[in-house]
Amino acid sequence: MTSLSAFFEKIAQSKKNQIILFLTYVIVTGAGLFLLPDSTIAFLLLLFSILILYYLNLNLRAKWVTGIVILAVVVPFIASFSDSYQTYMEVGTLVGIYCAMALGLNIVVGFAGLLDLGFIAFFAVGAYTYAIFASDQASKFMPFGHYPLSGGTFWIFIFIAAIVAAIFGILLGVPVLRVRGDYLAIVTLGFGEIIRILLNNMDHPINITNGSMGIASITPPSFFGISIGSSNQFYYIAFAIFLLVIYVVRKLEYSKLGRAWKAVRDNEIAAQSMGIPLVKTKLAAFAIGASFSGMMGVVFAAKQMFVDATSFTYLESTMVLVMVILGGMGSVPGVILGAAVVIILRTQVLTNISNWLSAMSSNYGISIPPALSPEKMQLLIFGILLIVFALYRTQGLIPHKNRKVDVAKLKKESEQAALTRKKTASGGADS
Amino acid sequence: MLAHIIQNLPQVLIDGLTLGVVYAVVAIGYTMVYGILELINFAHGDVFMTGAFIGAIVLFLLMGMGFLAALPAILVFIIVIVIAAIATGLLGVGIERVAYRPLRKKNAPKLIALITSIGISFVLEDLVRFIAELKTGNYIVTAPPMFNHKFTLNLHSALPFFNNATFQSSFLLVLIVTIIMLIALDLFVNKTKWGMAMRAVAQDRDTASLMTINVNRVISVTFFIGSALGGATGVLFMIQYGTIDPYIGFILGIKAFTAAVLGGIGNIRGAMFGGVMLGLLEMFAASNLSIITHGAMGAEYKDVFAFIILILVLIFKPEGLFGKAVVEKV
Amino acid sequence: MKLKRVVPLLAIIALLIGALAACSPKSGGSNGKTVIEIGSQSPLSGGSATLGDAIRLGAKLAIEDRQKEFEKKGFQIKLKDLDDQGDPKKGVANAQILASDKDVLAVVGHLNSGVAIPSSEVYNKNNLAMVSPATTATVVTDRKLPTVNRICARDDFQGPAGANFAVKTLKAKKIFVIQDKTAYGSGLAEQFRDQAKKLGAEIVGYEGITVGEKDFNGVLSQAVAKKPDLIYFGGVYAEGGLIIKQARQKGFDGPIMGGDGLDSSSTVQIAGDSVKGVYLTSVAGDVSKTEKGQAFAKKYKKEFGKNVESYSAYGYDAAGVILDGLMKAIDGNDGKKPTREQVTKAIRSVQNYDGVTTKVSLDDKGDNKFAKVYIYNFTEAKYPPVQKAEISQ
Amino acid sequence: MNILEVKHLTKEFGGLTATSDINMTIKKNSITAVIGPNGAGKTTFFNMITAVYHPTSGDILLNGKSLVGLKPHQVSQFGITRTFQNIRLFENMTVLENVLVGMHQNLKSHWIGTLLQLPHIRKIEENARTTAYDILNYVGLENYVNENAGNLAYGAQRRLEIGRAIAAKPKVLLLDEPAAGMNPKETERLTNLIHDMRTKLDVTIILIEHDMNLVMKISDSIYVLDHGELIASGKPNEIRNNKKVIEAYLGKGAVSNG
Repeated sequence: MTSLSAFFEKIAQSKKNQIILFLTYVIVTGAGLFLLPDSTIAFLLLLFSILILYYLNLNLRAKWVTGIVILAVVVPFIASFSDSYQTYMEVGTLVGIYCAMALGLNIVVGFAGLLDLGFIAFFAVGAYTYAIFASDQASKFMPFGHYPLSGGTFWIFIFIAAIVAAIFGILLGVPVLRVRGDYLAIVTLGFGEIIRILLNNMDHPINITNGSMGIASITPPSFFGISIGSSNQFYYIAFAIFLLVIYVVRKLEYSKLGRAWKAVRDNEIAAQSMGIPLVKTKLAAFAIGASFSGMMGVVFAAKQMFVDATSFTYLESTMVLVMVILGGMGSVPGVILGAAVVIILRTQVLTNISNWLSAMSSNYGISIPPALSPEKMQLLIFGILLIVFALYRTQGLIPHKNRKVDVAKLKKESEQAALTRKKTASGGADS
Repeated sequence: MLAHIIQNLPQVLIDGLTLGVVYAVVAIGYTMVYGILELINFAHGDVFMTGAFIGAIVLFLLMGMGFLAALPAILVFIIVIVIAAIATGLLGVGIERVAYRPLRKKNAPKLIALITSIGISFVLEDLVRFIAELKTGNYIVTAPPMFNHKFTLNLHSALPFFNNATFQSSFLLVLIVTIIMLIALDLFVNKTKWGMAMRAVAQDRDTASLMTINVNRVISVTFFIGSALGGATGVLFMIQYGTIDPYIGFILGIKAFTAAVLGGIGNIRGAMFGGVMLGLLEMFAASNLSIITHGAMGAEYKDVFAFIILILVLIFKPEGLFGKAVVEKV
Repeated sequence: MKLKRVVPLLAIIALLIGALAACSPKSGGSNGKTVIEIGSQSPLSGGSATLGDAIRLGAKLAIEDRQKEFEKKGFQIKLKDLDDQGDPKKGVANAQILASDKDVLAVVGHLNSGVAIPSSEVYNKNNLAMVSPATTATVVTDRKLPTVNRICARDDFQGPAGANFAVKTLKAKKIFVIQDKTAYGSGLAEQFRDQAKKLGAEIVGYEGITVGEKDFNGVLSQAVAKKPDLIYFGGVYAEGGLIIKQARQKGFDGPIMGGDGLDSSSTVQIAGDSVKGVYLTSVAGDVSKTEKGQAFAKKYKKEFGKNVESYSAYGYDAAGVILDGLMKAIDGNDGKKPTREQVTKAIRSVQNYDGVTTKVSLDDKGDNKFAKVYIYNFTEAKYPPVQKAEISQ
Repeated sequence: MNILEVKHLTKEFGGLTATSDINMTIKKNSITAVIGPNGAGKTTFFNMITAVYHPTSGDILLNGKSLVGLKPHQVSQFGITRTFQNIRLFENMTVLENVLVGMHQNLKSHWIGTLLQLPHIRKIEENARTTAYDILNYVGLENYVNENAGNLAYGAQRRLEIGRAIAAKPKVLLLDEPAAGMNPKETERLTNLIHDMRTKLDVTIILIEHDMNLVMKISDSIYVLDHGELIASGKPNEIRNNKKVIEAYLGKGAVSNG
């Protein structure tokens, strides 16, 4: 085995070999999916190429371009030959939605170190924001305007929902952040439940959310007059927002604000003593994290065409948390991987195994009690994952790595700066 | 409006007390663990649930063997509650060994321990569901009726502004057993060597370990007692309400935690008080909210009020109604 | 960088698996028959699993019963049963799976209206016909989707029918309504309340409870204190059974009434003796009344080792309607495998299907013209309860 | 010219007096030491200046402006930063990032600008990194730029804390036992660094220290606390011979024999 891995190491050493290997992989798995359009395994293997890409020794920009091309062109194109096209795209959409949410929670938990167990509330707020105005629900309490609004407003609502969710994040944050440490977890859990109960009950005295009946017949979005209804179209919307979210997260992570978050996480008192306003910094984490969820809430509502409070339970909040823990707290690629793994496990792998088992029992008369179906054991599986990762791999699948700066370059710049200072030579003492 | 509320008060007090003592004993489990480890043991609500199920299993076994008819009900009850308490106590110790102790050794952040406890709570819920479903095809389990003799408190004839109140003999059982448990625990913590060690560890773990106290042993004992009390309460719950499912632990656990916070976390007497108070408040809200708000808000908002109480207490008096303020050392 | 070393290795392994997967043959129908699949979606886990499983098994039995007819024409019918967990998200994801499987030509489902509504949007996009045995919410068929059908009665039939019975037959003047704040319970309770009001009864209270709780004493103290003639509960057996029990403990001896969510053996199990005097409206008829029904119950028991639930027969009949439609579509397509569009049309045109529990003729919205509401009464702690009345539209 | 004035500063914890009626005037660009036996209230004193604790009574004036009632981050923005007795670094961040956090309040890069990739914001960040590198160079950590702060050796961690504190460009720098746990060589280096900072960075330094050698060598003036009270103040020579001080210390056996 060691010799084998040494062999691969040798192959993998040169950049050219890596590229060739990677392209072969994409082509083979792509062909696999093309020839075997209904095989979930082939689909997953093709997706796996993204992870390989992440570890390749290429420059960053090339990786990004390749990744986007694979996800936006190669995968949908090959999958479109399959009968399961819409299923694949549905999974892709869900992965996109949850990745964005997990990245949002990652800001709160991973960067700022605040455990939020009611995160799904912001998703709910986003979903309801669109649902209310894109169905005739709004006409039940709004004194003016004509509802439902047209599908074209969807695009505006993505941003409105981001803002509304951010406002909710701040509103919840102001009282919540006065609470310390572990209490925060329980208080956010409480807030999550309060929001859910309110959504489920606000049908009287004023009918705002239509209570437990939920809001049905939500107008599908339209894009220059084309009505968007199928999963392959939503896939691109989710993908675009996901890219936006990654961009924001990557930029913020190493910005002044991102450093402030991590400083607060590592040591609140020291962070304050360095001039970091605690409340403002934490609120920013809450608000920005929430806004990602809000945006995806709109996509979710538009995709489902129906929302009710049952989609926003405590369990959903913890699922998002599982994604973050599994992937690696604070690690952006890790969290994305975590979200993808959890969603694919939930919607594809477990379902497939369950179907396979039930097919076995009906085809071959082997009786497998339905209690055994892995689909039902989600809690168990994710519970074990949480425990195992917390105990043995706290840093997650892809641990967070601090970005390293180029010291040689810094040194040169510093010398140059010193030189120019000397030249101007007025003798300002401080650096 | 007020007349309505007063009429109902005796009944509300009885029902609230039943629920309140259940909260109180479960809250003690939270408070003991938090006092010693500063960890919110999310799994505790599910330990309570497991206790209820173990009790049900023992009860069914006894029934299968024909003991239920042969022995007096109170004896059967004692057998069931003792077995369930011991089993859940051991479960609690096991959970601590497997999931929390390794983290303590690694000096992992509290966040991680909290997440582990969420994981354990998931595992317990699903395992119990799985076993129940495999055995009965349905995870909602109904226990054979016990202690269901009905009493009527004839208040109306003596005090005409009250309605009569009714309760079952199981109410008395719940009340008596929980009071016994609470007094026993109070004595244990305040009068015995182990209790003293527990308080010492809660005060300052490092110093306690220097004083030749085996901290790990003390933590195990704490988990055993907290979990055993939780499990025993599960049995009481099963007898009082008759029906249990694997998800009763979650929401009850959160409420019990609220009770613990209300009384000042780490404070055992505070937890008892907080539990009873929360039970009464909740029952009062459920039966009177719609009267008070003229139908704008109904009983469905009672949980919202429980959570709002929790949040308000944590914000304005985080040390609870009976706790002392703590200053972080810098 | 240990991981970096492992990744290429992993990649190769993955490649091999991929290659293997590519070689494995696709499973086809046995003995050369063309496979047609019928999907089924109902909650097999969660609070209403008893009802969901009954639907699944009923459908399964229907397919087994009529397998021979189809085999003669060269087809093999298979059931693809999925668990929607009572969760709309899961329902939609499953619907997508069913829609993408070209062999699936129709779906039996769902139990919950909240799941049926978003899922049926997916079915409709894919021309996949759905026949629901149990979703009673009005909005399900009011959207007039060509693929959406149901064989059971609507809430605006069941709720008012219950109210008529409560006010006219049971002479209830003061009624206390409790509902479980789910789409099903609220919908039904609202319809009941409105009709009862119309008939002149006084609604002395309208309260919600939380699903999953066990202690409803707070709401019930309020209810009992108001001394109603009847308590109505819109919801499912898990809470309904306890409400019945706790109301009786509080000394309420009057009638308690509920909807089809209480129509389950579990109600009796949970409530025990207290169940006496409980009335319920159900969209499902008592199978033990007819010979056909008794035979069905016997067979069901033999096949699955369980007693029939009300929805077992409805699952059976929903699948039966689909199979009728399917047969027509096959005949209309010269004995070849029909398209989904053909099946959808054929199912909608089903008239006078004579099932074990109900006759079915679908109208232009997809509702069953023969849907009936039955009123039952528990006279002793035994399931099934006694049928009191049968109400047609 | 006095930069910092402390007037009648008192702190009680639930009936227990931690410091009582402390008065101090600190000259600009001076080095002041606060000494005293353990539990004398030195760290409490620092905590009040940096607003971690709020004084029960009394006032703290920086250039004549009161700091009482401010939040810790506001005090930092007013120009007072500190190090901690039990090191409080951002352990999961790199050494460079730690210093960048120290520069937080002086960086004018709003996050919206960061997202929009505005060129001047990028310039600010680039300059900040160069400056941070200079600071690391200055405190002798230029070889650990990308290291996680938690992985540094003890002495290096202390120096990083100082580097982080001076990155905020403070007017007053509070050092809480900077030499604790250092070997003589490291202490020597630290002494030079403190001297150098005063002249180069134009900063006023107040330090708590047990190492009397260090204290006597670098302080311009010394304040002695015992049981929360100020028992003596003056030039090193005066303190060395102060009876009260010797009494307070003799109990502990620590003798000052400069």
